[in-house]
Amino acid sequence: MLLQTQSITKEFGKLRAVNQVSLDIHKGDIHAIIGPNGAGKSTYFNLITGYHPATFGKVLFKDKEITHLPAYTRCTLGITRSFQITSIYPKFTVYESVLMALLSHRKVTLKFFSSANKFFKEKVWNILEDVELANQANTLGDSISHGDKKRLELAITLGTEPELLLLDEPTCGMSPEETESTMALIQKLSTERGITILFTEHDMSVVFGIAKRISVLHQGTLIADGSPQAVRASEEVQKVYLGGTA
Amino acid sequence: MMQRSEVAVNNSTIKRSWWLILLIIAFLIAPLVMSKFYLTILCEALVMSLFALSFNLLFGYMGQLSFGQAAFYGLGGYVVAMLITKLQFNFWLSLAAGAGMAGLVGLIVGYFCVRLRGIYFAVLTLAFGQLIFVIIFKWHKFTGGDDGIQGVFPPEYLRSIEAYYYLIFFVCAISAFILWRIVNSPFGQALKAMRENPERTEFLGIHIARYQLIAFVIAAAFAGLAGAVWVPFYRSVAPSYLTWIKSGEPVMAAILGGPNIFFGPVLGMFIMTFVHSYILGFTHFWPVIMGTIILIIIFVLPGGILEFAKVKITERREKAKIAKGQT
Amino acid sequence: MNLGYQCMSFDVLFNQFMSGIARASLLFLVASGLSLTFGVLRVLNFAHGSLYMLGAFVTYTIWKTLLIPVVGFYVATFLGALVMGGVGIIIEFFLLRRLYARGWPEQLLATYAIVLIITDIVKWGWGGEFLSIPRPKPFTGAVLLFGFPFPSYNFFIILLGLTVVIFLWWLIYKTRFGDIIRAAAHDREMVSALGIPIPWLFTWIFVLGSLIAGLSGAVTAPFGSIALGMDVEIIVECFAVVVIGGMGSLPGTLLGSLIVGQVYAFGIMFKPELALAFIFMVMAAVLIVRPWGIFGRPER
Amino acid sequence: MKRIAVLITIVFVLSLLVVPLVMAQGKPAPAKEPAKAPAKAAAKPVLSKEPIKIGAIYDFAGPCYMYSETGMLGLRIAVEEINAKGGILGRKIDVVVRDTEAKVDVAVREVKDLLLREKVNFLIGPCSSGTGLAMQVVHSEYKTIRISAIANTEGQTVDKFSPYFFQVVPNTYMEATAATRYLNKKVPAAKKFCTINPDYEFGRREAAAFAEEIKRLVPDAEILYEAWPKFGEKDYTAFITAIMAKKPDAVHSSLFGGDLVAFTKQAAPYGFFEKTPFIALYDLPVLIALGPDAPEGTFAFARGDFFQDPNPKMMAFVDKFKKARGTYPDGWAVMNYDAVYLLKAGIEKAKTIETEAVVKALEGLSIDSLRGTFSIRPLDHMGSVPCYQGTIAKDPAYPFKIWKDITRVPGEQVLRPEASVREIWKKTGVVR
Repeated sequence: MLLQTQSITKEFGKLRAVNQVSLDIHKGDIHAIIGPNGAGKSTYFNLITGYHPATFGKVLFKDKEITHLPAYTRCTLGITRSFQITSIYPKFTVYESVLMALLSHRKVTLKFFSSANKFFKEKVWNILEDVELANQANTLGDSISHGDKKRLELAITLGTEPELLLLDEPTCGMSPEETESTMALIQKLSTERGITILFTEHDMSVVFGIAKRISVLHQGTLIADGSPQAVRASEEVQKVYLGGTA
Repeated sequence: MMQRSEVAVNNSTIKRSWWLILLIIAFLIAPLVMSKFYLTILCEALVMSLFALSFNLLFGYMGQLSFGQAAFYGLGGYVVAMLITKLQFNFWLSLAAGAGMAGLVGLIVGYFCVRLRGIYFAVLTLAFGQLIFVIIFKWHKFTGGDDGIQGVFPPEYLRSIEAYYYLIFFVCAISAFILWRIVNSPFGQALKAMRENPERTEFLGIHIARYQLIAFVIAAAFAGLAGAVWVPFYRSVAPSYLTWIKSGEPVMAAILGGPNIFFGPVLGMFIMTFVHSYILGFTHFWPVIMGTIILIIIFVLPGGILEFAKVKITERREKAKIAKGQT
Repeated sequence: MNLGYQCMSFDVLFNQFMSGIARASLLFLVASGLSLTFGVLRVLNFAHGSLYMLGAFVTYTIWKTLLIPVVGFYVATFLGALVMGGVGIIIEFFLLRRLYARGWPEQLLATYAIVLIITDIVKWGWGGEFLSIPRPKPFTGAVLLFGFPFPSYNFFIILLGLTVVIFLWWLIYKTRFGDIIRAAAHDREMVSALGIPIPWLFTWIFVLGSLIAGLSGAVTAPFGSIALGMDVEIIVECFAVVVIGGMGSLPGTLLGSLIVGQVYAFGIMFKPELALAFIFMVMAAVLIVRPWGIFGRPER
Repeated sequence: MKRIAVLITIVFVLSLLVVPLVMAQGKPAPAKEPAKAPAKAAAKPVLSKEPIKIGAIYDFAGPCYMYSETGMLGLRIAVEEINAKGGILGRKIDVVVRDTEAKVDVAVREVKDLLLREKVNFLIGPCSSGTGLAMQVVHSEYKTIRISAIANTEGQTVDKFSPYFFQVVPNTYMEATAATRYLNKKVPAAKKFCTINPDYEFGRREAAAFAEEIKRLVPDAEILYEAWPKFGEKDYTAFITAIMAKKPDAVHSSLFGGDLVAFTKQAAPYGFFEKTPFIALYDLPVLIALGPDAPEGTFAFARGDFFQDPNPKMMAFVDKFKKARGTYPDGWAVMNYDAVYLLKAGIEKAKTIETEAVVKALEGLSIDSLRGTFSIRPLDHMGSVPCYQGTIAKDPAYPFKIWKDITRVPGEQVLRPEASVREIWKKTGVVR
């Protein structure tokens, strides 16, 4: 069991965005969380990554409690995330952005004298080649296409060599071909690098093709959790999600 | 597929350092060529450039504008003045003590300031700067109050302007080199990352407040060193070294010269110091001339002189490449 | 230096309190203009102190040239404030308006340049001398309050402070222009999205701020004396007032000026050398605990 | 990126080599020889026709603005008179004026400017004691004589003594001692005092001298409260109410110039002057500025306004001053006038403008000045100049209030005795 949330809850004033969600994420899985907009998917992510403090409930990572740890400590344990609105370094080049992730992950950022650029050359190039951004290495973050930006953020998360990678709607705003290649890339990461991937999505077809396990959130509560087939079959999901008809 | 080696790595390669050597030679022969008076102005420009560089570590690279930097500059000066006049302390150790004390106070002040961002950071540093100014201004018995401290003499062999110029030059050159290394080190990259996108950086596992505090202490220490090296040259220190007007000078220099380029503030400060001393020659109305120059540069050269030059040069380089591409 | 605590009777404390109020109302006058430009436009406006100083000198000259007997001072104050409103238009229209798109450091630097320019205009126009206007007719003497004389001119300043409070409160909370200002204070883009011409709105806000600065400068002349350098002294205290009270909140500025005025007055009485330090300690404390001030709201 | 670096270098190298040379030519005063060695080694031939350059460095800001302005008037009249009679040693006198803005660091810079760029031979000024002390270190290092006609901190002549400094204005010890004696004579029963002095060198020294002298005159005297407004303060309300709360028997103050004008205007409505005997530096410029608001019956001390010493030489000077400037001369104009003539007497006795010779000539020299004769004490180069005290009163002859029952205390009576000077020198490490 890599990550476990025990009836984790988050309230914004009277609104209960996440309502006692208990979920287990197994090592090596590609686990999708689906649900209509406003189901609490992003908030759930924020609770795991420490972006928001939980109102109550527990988050366990490798059976150690991390509910009250600040975001940067959780990241050093191996949990990294991407954001719904792509969050990258506009004035850094693609190369520098990925290098930055490696520097901070390898605890090198407290070196004051050695030149930053002589570290981890090989690793950065490997990551760039994995996400097919090698030829953009020298362009600034804010002057590459939207799809490339998403892939750059993915590359940055890979830079921290995570065990658990949380992707918040990785294919949002992408063309079908791009969605296709991103999903293939996620598959490759999981098989080749053995990273456990947890991602949110609201497009059904994308999820069923790749996810090993699916959890469905509706108005903050977990209404289904299991293999794709089981989730597709459950009436709960159909009533809420697919509009009642199979 | 691009060759890996073609990546434009922006730190110094051997071929590039000939202009650096030329620059150092120019500074070394300056005392022989310049008149005594302009040598004093050059000393002032060098010390203030170090002060501006220390400020720019926070503004240009960390993205936070500190409006109380002069408090550390003046503090360094006062520590040296008190050690030399009251305890006849060793000159070199008191320079180090000045920088050290400024860094220490920077740690205390920084601890509170780094939790804030943008305008709040600027106004809190302004408040702390004025607080330190008022304490020194009103603590008559210990700091001499409004009159400051006079008779701060360096050792015998440093009494002449030329000798002290070389001391200032080496202290500033070495400090600039250290700051250059810091800015290009992994720590420097982390600072720039925080400026670009604090949220993303925190999620790479960097404790933003701690890194900004370290940067704040470094900036305070180098500002203190600048003050410490300046006071024995003018033989006296006064509370007006700590006012918010003095804190405004590095802000001006950085924005004039171009905060995102390492030498931007240095160029800005050189222009300001020489223009100021030249105008003083024939009129006391230098503020209005300085004010107009600032406004012109803000409107005509957005982002500062060097930034503007950089943009122009990269544009010309692009045109050249496109022209080459078409033929 | 002993402080003779035994004579801290009520009327002495009350009198020190009243001198604190006088200073607070003067501070409020200057700071209310700043709270408009700093609070709403989010411009770290150092030039506000210079507009205050220029207003004082302009009013002095108008008063000296006109020399109307009884009402001379009030006419001069009115005209002085108008002139400063005009200066506000010039500064905002030609300088600040082009900078709203740029970062706030550049705006700060522009206001800093204006401080340098106005300092020299005053130095060239009036020189470094101390000038002062004798106190206007009905407010020359003093009024007995609990057996202690209290200069009636301080009442005039307190009255003026109150009128400005009520005027601004009415303007901001009771008029459409006020609603727009408060909306713009929250979210500039949204307001411009609603089709309200933001540039003109900002010009009016800046002009109002400059007008109040001119008015407060004019009122200072009879209070004590005016001289080159008064802008540098007052502006940091104004920032303290606006920051303590809360940026962009009028009641905050009123509370802030009361706090700073009393802290200074009682500081002078009990620990004279630390009086100024107390103000900045309070400012720093508020910024640390509640950066957006007592009445302010956290920025988005 | 590399090309910008080249651009910067060229700009730097150019600015280092070309700009100063251009500036050197563009300088208003023609550059004489190249950089002169700091110690003016070779004594120039006595009769060379070059003008003698006097650097007048004053503080044209804040409270000192008034005194610097009137001081310059007195100085210029003396220079015009001397140049009309052929100058000193046949050489014309040039005056170069610099403003310290009453800031210590600006003062040091301006003195360096005068010494290195303008290459002046002598200095006169400043007004504020703080800037005076700061520049003393610098001009002593460059071995240039300075005469102080307004700044009078005892730090200049005693604590931080320099052989290149002379003073023709009574120092803080002399002035405060004389003023305290006058206050004690006027209000003998006063036991409980308050003081209000500007928080800088001058104010601190006057307050210390007052405390020392009042304890000698009234053993059980007690100072209830010391107010320390900042130099150039504008709002005294809080200080006034704090002082009145103590209900003192008398109040001593060394507020002067614009500060005193502001204080008086703010204290009047509180009935401060009716309730408490008060002594401060109510000299001619302040009396003119206050006009009808000048508080009658309040005590005053100053350094030689014309009405305080109406001897024939002074009255002749008053007529000349009124004809030339349309106003009456005050103590600051008188002392600057005396300073120029003291310098003339010194140079003529030494027959050269070479610093060491003029220093020797000035020591012990006595001159017949507007304020009677006084001599320069060789011990600490302090002129034995008189101090004046009086009480403010109306006088139909003048459009402003002046003093009545005026006392003139000759310098010799209030000079600090040699023993105590030497004792201070032990502490401050002056070897003489």
